[in-house]
Amino acid sequence: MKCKVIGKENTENYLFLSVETSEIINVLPGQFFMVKTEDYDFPKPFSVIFQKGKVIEFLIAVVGDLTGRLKKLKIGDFIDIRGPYGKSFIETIDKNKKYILIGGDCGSAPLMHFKNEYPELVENEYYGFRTNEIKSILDTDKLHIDEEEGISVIERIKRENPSKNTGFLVCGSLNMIKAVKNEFKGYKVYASLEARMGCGVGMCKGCPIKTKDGIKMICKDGPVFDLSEVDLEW
Amino acid sequence: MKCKVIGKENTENYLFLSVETSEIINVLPGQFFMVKTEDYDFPKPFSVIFQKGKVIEFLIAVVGDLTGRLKKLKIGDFIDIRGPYGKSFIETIDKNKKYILIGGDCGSAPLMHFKNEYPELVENEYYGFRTNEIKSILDTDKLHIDEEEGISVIERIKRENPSKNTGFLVCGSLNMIKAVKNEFKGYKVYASLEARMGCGVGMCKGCPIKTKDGIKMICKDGPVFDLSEVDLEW
Amino acid sequence: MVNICGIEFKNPIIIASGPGGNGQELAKYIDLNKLGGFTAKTVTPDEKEGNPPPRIVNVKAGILNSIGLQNPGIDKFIEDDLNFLDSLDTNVILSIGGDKKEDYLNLIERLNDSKAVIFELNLSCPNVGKNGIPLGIDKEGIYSLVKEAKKISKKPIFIKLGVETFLEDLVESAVKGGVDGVTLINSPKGLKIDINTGKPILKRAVGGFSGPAIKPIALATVYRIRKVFRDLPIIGMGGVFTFEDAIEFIMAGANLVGIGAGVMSDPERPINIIKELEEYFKVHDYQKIFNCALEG
Amino acid sequence: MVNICGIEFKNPIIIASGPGGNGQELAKYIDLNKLGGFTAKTVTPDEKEGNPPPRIVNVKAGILNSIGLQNPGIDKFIEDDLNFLDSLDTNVILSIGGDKKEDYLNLIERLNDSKAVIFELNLSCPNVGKNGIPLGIDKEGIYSLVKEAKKISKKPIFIKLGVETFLEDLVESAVKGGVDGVTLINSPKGLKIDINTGKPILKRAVGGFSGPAIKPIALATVYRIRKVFRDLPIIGMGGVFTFEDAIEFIMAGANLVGIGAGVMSDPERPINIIKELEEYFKVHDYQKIFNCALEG
Ligand SMILES: Cc1cc2nc3c(=O)[nH]c(=O)nc-3n(C[C@H](O)[C@H](O)[C@H](O)COP(=O)(O)OP(=O)(O)OC[C@H]3O[C@@H](n4cnc5c(N)ncnc54)[C@H](O)[C@@H]3O)c2cc1C
Ligand SMILES: Cc1cc2nc3c(=O)[nH]c(=O)nc-3n(C[C@H](O)[C@H](O)[C@H](O)COP(=O)(O)OP(=O)(O)OC[C@H]3O[C@@H](n4cnc5c(N)ncnc54)[C@H](O)[C@@H]3O)c2cc1C
Ligand SMILES: Cc1cc2nc3c(=O)[nH]c(=O)nc-3n(C[C@H](O)[C@H](O)[C@H](O)COP(=O)(O)O)c2cc1C
Ligand SMILES: Cc1cc2nc3c(=O)[nH]c(=O)nc-3n(C[C@H](O)[C@H](O)[C@H](O)COP(=O)(O)O)c2cc1C
Ligand code: FES
Ligand code: FES
Repeated sequence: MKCKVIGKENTENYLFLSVETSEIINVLPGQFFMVKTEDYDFPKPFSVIFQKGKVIEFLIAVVGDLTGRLKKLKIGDFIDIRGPYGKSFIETIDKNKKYILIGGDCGSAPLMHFKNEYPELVENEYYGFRTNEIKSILDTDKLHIDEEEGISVIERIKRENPSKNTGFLVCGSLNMIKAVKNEFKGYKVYASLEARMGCGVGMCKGCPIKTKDGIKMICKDGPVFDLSEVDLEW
Repeated sequence: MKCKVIGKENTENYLFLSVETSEIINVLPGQFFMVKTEDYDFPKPFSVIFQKGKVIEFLIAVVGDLTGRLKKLKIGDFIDIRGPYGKSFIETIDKNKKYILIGGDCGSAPLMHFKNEYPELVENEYYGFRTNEIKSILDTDKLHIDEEEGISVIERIKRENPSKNTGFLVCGSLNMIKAVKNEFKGYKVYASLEARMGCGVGMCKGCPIKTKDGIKMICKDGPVFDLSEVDLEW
Repeated sequence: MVNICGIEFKNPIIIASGPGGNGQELAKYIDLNKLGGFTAKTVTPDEKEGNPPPRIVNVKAGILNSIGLQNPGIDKFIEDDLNFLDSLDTNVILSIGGDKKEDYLNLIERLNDSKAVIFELNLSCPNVGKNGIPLGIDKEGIYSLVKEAKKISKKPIFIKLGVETFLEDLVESAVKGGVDGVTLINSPKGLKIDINTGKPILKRAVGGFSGPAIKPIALATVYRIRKVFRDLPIIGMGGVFTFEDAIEFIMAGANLVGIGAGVMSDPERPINIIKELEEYFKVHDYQKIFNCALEG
Repeated sequence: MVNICGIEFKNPIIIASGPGGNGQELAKYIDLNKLGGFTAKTVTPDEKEGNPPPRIVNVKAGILNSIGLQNPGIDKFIEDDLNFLDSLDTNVILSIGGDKKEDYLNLIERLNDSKAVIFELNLSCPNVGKNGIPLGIDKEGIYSLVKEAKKISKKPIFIKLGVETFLEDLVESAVKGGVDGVTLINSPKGLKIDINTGKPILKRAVGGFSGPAIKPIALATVYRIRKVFRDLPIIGMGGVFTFEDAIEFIMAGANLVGIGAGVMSDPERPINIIKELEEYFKVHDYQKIFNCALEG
């Protein structure tokens, strides 16, 4: 679906992008879109940070080719998106718990979206970024800036010693997800996993994760998984 | 060389593009630049319609992939150009004659440039376009619009029966150039020839033309040739 | 509109084996019955879990994949997928793979009574034939496989090949064995290295290269085989992203055109291409453009 | 910085044979002496006027060429180009081509006393060897050509090959014959059809495909040969447009990196890449990244 860029704020390494779709597309926190610029051949997955009516917003780390092109967009340009795809947090998690949200870099996006939709399920939030560059486009007091705090998000949460009854919702790099899994043994942890994707809809078998029930596709069976069910070392 | 788009007018099929270079580049009428958008891999040749100081202007027929991208440029965008390349009209022609200029479609560009620089060498000008679409971006009373005139430029000039002493400078499709050659036997005809180019500077051997002196490169030995010396049928 | 091996195709567009899975996911986004045909993902005798991630790498104008033929194996395929495929109102092609000749023959017997219209033998599996070389590049192996497959198969047999030095000879062997057609091309091998780590991004280093980047190679290959085998049915594929691409393949000699990476990058692409082809064929004749690049 | 066959290269970047001509045009735009090396365009015994136009077609992320080996022939090459090449303060590689073994041997004798440092035998000319198959894919032909070339040549001998099914065998033959190194890859074949006319755009239909689109294939080929021949000097090329591309080739096992389409699209590109590599090699060690994608 072609949609119009209606808002754009960026720093050198981050981009906050607002687009307007032609019809209303409801997005559950944790779902993602396959996104590309118009002259690009293959789309790539991006979670949503905010959606209301026809407006969808993304928080994007500018790391390479496609994200570099997205950064160059101007208001009024068009991009192609399709989705939303994947199983959201709410479809996967135990709704009787409250959760600490841990975002790593732009992995924070779907968690902020979650907080926005389900504040009652949120115990606390930590959005970790290495530097304070993000502050000029992201306005929340829940940011954890590594270089300011001097300790990692995980270290910080450990010190706060959360009750065994709270769970974690995590989204970020694989290393961060592994660290949460190791540091918070005995806690319920749900993570939104990353993968290089082809189709985004479960047919190309491009984004596997080994689970207790065999190989699953992150795009279709996830991206949100109960960490106790997946093998992150495969 | 990176240069900035400072002016742009277009219709559906034509584009008048003004760019500003970082240094002054003097261009002789008939010379061309290798032009591409920033994210494109291979440049393509375009003659200059006007150059003054740091401003270079192009008249471009939107026919395919690169020209389609050029059409989408916005003021302030950057493009890559290199040149000028090739032998100009003035370096090739007999300067003791006066010339009738015949442009076919955007082949008119270098001839308008010629007229601008060497009005004293010009006997008459005819810039042929199929439809009057061009009128909204090109302002000259020398346009010959086929659908308005009901006859081709060549037919028209034949009726005006030019003196055998005048020569012709032609730039347009191969078919038009061949027609001029056939219809005006005995006249001196210089043509700027088209070719699909690789390097634009004579090294890749990508743009050959068979001449009396063997195979020459249109980009380096041309694009302007004395038609009596080339074999257009090879 | 297109008739090969006595089978009518509504239009020349089919889904290539692999990127479209076994159709159930794709059916959520498009009406499969509008397709000329649908090729299921290669099925092997036993379940294969496939390669560990990453399986996909983006490169300029293309993608490398290292799926490792993940598939449920023939038993689960029959249980979970075949009914769905048989229920489709389009021509289904079943792609089969294995480690040795007997695997292919067994799979044909297991699937012989399905409603699918063609068996496509995917010879580019990393399988090794009798002569110690992979089946897909072994003249004798191909001849004997095709010959025996033809004996037992109730459906036409196609073989799918990649770009090879002696491709004409391989096709010639298959033709001698009685093959009904060839599918060209399976993806060439490609590599991408992460210069930050110095390691190939794919665990197996090299993966199959598909998408627009390979189109000129795929077209040259179809053209090359068509020049030698004027009447052999060819399913052409490799980088088809637009209806113009499809027309190029037909002009180069492909009877049918497969879409692989194209459906992966955009599930709706095949339907859009079919719509544009419909317009195109209102003014152009399929029979006239088919093979036309070879004339004169 | 790089030393192969006892020859020092200032940096790993050389111009590939063809797109940079014989250097005199390119020298107007860049200082050739800054290059690691310069490969002249393939020269043949007799002058070749090359193919009629068009010779160049743009395709997605690449270009097809059908130059037809236009070159002045050895006599005029010696007269017009060799002095210029000999005067360069960079390593010149002479690419030679022909219809049969004797052509190559004659050319070696004619050029043996030039200051060039390597002979590159371009085996992808449309030449036919003794066994009736093109020399570039003929194991025995390659062995005997290399062996005899080595006997008379005063310079190291490289052979340039394309992507072939049994490429390891071809290289093995060359190694047995005593080859000093291989250049990989010559352009794969590609086709583009003008759908308005239904005809291939190139008169010969199929042309050599180069540019960024082929980079994954070229890298996979270098890597594949490097895996088998750990110590053989390799000049890698195919779609190098950026310094990152060059690093990928070195990591995949190329000692030197050739730029073809890249210099054609932008004559200044090689110098820009060299500058960026200089920065890169201030913090990285060439020896450490060379071949590093093969470890582990
Ligand atoms: C479900 C899902 C949701 C996502 N949501 C967001 C989001 O909201 N915001 C956001 O910024 N990003 C998100 N991502 C990540 C995003 O898809 C990638 O950053 C993007 O594809 C990079 O594209 P590129 O062309 O700019 O990078 P490339 O040029 O392809 O690569 C740049 C660098 O990143 C590496 N890289 C690229 N993709 C991956 C990957 N998947 N895993 C590990 N390394 C990789 C490459 O090796 C290279 O070093 C999400 C990913 C998934 C799977
Ligand atoms: C010296 C010189 C000067 C030129 N000056 C101008 C100019 O001032 N203004 C201008 O509009 N154009 C000029 N051209 C032509 C211009 O280079 C081409 O129109 C342009 O390359 C098309 O690029 P594209 O990517 O948009 O088209 P493509 O997508 O490559 O092709 C579009 C269509 O045009 C055909 N085509 C493309 N290039 C050629 C060619 N060289 N000959 C015949 N058919 C071709 C293709 O087959 C296709 O059908 C000049 C060419 C030369 C050699
Ligand atoms: C993700 C993916 C999976 C594939 N799986 C198979 C397969 O199982 N069997 C097969 O014969 N080809 C497989 N292929 C190859 C395609 O069918 C096709 O031959 C190739 O990708 C070229 O076409 P394309 O550029 O349209 O993708 C696969 C390709 C991709 C991209
Ligand atoms: C215009 C052109 C001319 C070429 N001429 C030759 C040649 O004469 N001899 C040769 O060995 N290779 C020739 N090549 C092949 C290149 O040297 C190189 O192997 C190939 O193009 C892949 O590298 P690239 O993608 O950097 O161009 C030519 C390539 C091009 C584009
Ligand atoms: S990306 Fe295709 S299956 Fe997940
Ligand atoms: S375009 Fe390279 S020689 Fe003319």
